[in-house]
Order: sequence, then structure tokens, then C-alpha cells
Amino acid sequence: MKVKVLAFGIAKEIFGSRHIEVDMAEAANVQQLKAVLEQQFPRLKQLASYLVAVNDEYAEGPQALGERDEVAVIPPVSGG
Amino acid sequence: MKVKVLAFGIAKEIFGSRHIEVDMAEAANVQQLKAVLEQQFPRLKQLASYLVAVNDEYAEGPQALGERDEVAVIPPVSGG
Amino acid sequence: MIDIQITDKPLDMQACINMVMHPQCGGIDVFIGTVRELTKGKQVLRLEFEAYEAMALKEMRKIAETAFEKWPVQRMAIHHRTGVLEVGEVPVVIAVSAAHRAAAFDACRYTIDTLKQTVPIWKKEIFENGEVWVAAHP
Amino acid sequence: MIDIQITDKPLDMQACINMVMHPQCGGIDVFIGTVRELTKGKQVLRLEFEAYEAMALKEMRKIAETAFEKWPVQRMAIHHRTGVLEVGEVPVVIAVSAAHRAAAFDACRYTIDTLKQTVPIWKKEIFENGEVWVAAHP
Repeated sequence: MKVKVLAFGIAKEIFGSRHIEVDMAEAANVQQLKAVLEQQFPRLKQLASYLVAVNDEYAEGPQALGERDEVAVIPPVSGG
Repeated sequence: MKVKVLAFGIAKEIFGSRHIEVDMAEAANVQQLKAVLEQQFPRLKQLASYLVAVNDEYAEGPQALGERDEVAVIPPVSGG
Repeated sequence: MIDIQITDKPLDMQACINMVMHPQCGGIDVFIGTVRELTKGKQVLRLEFEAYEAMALKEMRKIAETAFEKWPVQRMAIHHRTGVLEVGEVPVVIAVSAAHRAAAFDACRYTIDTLKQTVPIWKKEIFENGEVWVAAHP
Repeated sequence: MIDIQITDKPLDMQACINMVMHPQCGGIDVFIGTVRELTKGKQVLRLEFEAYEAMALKEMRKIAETAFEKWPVQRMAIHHRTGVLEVGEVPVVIAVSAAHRAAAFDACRYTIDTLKQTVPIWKKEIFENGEVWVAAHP
């Protein structure tokens, strides 16, 4: 399946785009997505940390992804 | 000597005036002033507490008073 | 910069904030006191504030100076109103700026807490059937 | 009442305060974030704020709801700005009203502290000779 991944802040610069599409196995989970992203964009591993959100909620590694999910890479936040 | 005493809040109502004059011995102190005031105005003793200020500063009992001092009775404050 | 005012005019909150703004400040904490409708279940119609003005200004300045000693703050404004205030009106505004927000919060809270304990200002609550000087009696 | 806004227009502090005013509130605490001139000794020219807007609104609402559970507060407004901000401009305003001031202070401070940890908004500092996404790297 294709998963669309939104990128913000420095992740947008690392991806070179506000969103990218990633090829994943059916029912792949967040953990697997992170592994794929880190392989394609090794600079992600240099961040202090980053999280993944699924449908506007922070998601843990085991959470399964679907093609219609809105997935986002969340680098360290710095609002306020 | 005559000491002029300013009154605020409920003290103004107890004295029936914004200021009164009290007859005191020369070099009487704050403690003695309080005793005289409490005799003339026994309702002062019903207050939760009250302090005396001399020349815009809180004053302790032993502080001596002069005729030119600005003396004030400070009932419990409730600003803010 | 410390700005202390006692006035019988409505307080201008935005002016207090503008007064403490500073290019090196990263955070401002503002406390705004407001007149509550109810006190211990009784309907307050209005309040009257009276100040021993010269001493109150001095005591407020002392509090501000102590706050500047205790925390790395940049500017502080303390404005207190006197006279008759209706429900919803604002008797006090305290605005504090600092490079980092923790100092602004700590200093602002210290200032209102101490102001309520030491500054010679008195508040009379006026109810439908009487009035009372707040905190006067045990 | 909880009012959460993300906007690219200048924030209206007085509007935030007016929004949380309530006849049963006795105190309002307001936190105002401001853009500092210097960061770690380097001159900041301007900041750029970017938000994952839908999620940021949701996360801010969660923080407000948690604050309402933890403290007896009455109303809260959280307004965050995005886009380009100059030194002295205001990226965030948090206003909290409560019957008693302790709750307003605690809830306001909790809200800004938590906002800075969990809300997906990012700040880029632009200096004379470069720019950096704040907190991105160790």
C-alpha cells in the first residue's frame, strides 16, 4: 500500500517536500514506517527525536497503518 | 504632645473620622498610642488585628512618636 | 523598570502589558484581579476600595524591588484602582516580563500574594442588605 | 468555555482577556510569549512558526481539558500565531480565569509548559548568517 506522510519543520526540509508517499506492506505499523523513512532519509536519525502521528494523534510503534490514514512526521516541537 | 492619627477602612468608621488627635506624653511610643486608642475606641480590640504606621512605614511597639510624625492605624488590609 | 500606580480610573490592561514589553523578554505573566459576583454565597452589588495612597505606593514598590532581587525579571507594572467598582471590573493588574517565563510566573504570583498581605488598601463589600470591610473581623 | 485558535494574524491580548472574564471569576492569569532579540548570545532577526494545524488545535484542546480536570478554572483561551514574527511580537497568549487566583496561576503555567512539550508547532530562528529549527538537533 501507499502511505502519504506529511512533514513539518525540519522534517519538511529533510524530505524536500511537505508530503511524500511511502510504499509499505499491507497493515505495516508505525515502527516499520520509521525504519523505511530512516533508510530513505538518514538525516532523520540525527534529530534529537521524532514522533509519528496518525490521524492527528501521536502513535506508538505497534500501531497499524492503513492507506487512508493521515500520517505525519513530528520532529521536536518548539511552539509557544 | 498631640499626635494626629489617620484612619482607614473600618478604623475610619470606628473613629468616626478620617483623622483624630490624641494627647500623649512626650516621646510616647506606638505601644502606648495603641493603649490610648483602645481605651477611647474599644471596638479596635474586636478587629482581627491592626498595625500602626509611622511616616508611611509599619512601626513596632517600642518606636517613639513625635508631634510631626504622620501616624496611621492600619486595620487588616484587603486590596488586590 | 518598575511602574506603580494607584488610580480611581478604570485600569488599562493592554497599557500594563505594553509597558513591560522588552526586546529581551521572552515571556510576560499578567495577573488581573476581578470583582466577583458572589462572596460566600452572598450577592455582591459592588466594592469600594480605599488606599493609604502614599504608603501603598511605597509598599508596592518594596514588593517589586524584592521580586527583582529574588528573580531575574525585566520590568514590572503594578496598577491598583480605588473607588467604587462593579462586578466584573478590575481592581488590580500586575504585569511582569522576564527573559524566561518561570521568573515571570514566580515574580507575578509573589507580587499579588504579598500585595494582599502588606499593602494598605481596603475593600468594602456592599450587599443588598449591608456592607462589610473584608477581613476586618476574625 | 475553552477557546483555541491558530492564526497568522497578530494576536489580540485584550480580546483573550475579555473572552475569559466572567462575573464569578476573581482572578485571571495571562501568559504572553514574546519573540526575544537574543538567543544564546546570537541576534535573532525574526522567527517563523509553522503548525500542523488540525493536530495542534486538538492537542491544545486536550491540554485545556486536562487543566479543567486538575484545577477549578472557569474559562481558558489559547491563541497561537503562525508565520513570520519580528522581535517583540507575540506568538502565544494563554488566558485563564478562576474564582480563586491559585487555580488560574497553576492552570496557566501548566498549559504553557505542556504546550511547549506536546503541541505540533515549530519555530525557526533566523539569524544574520543562517537559520535553525529550534530543538531539532541534540
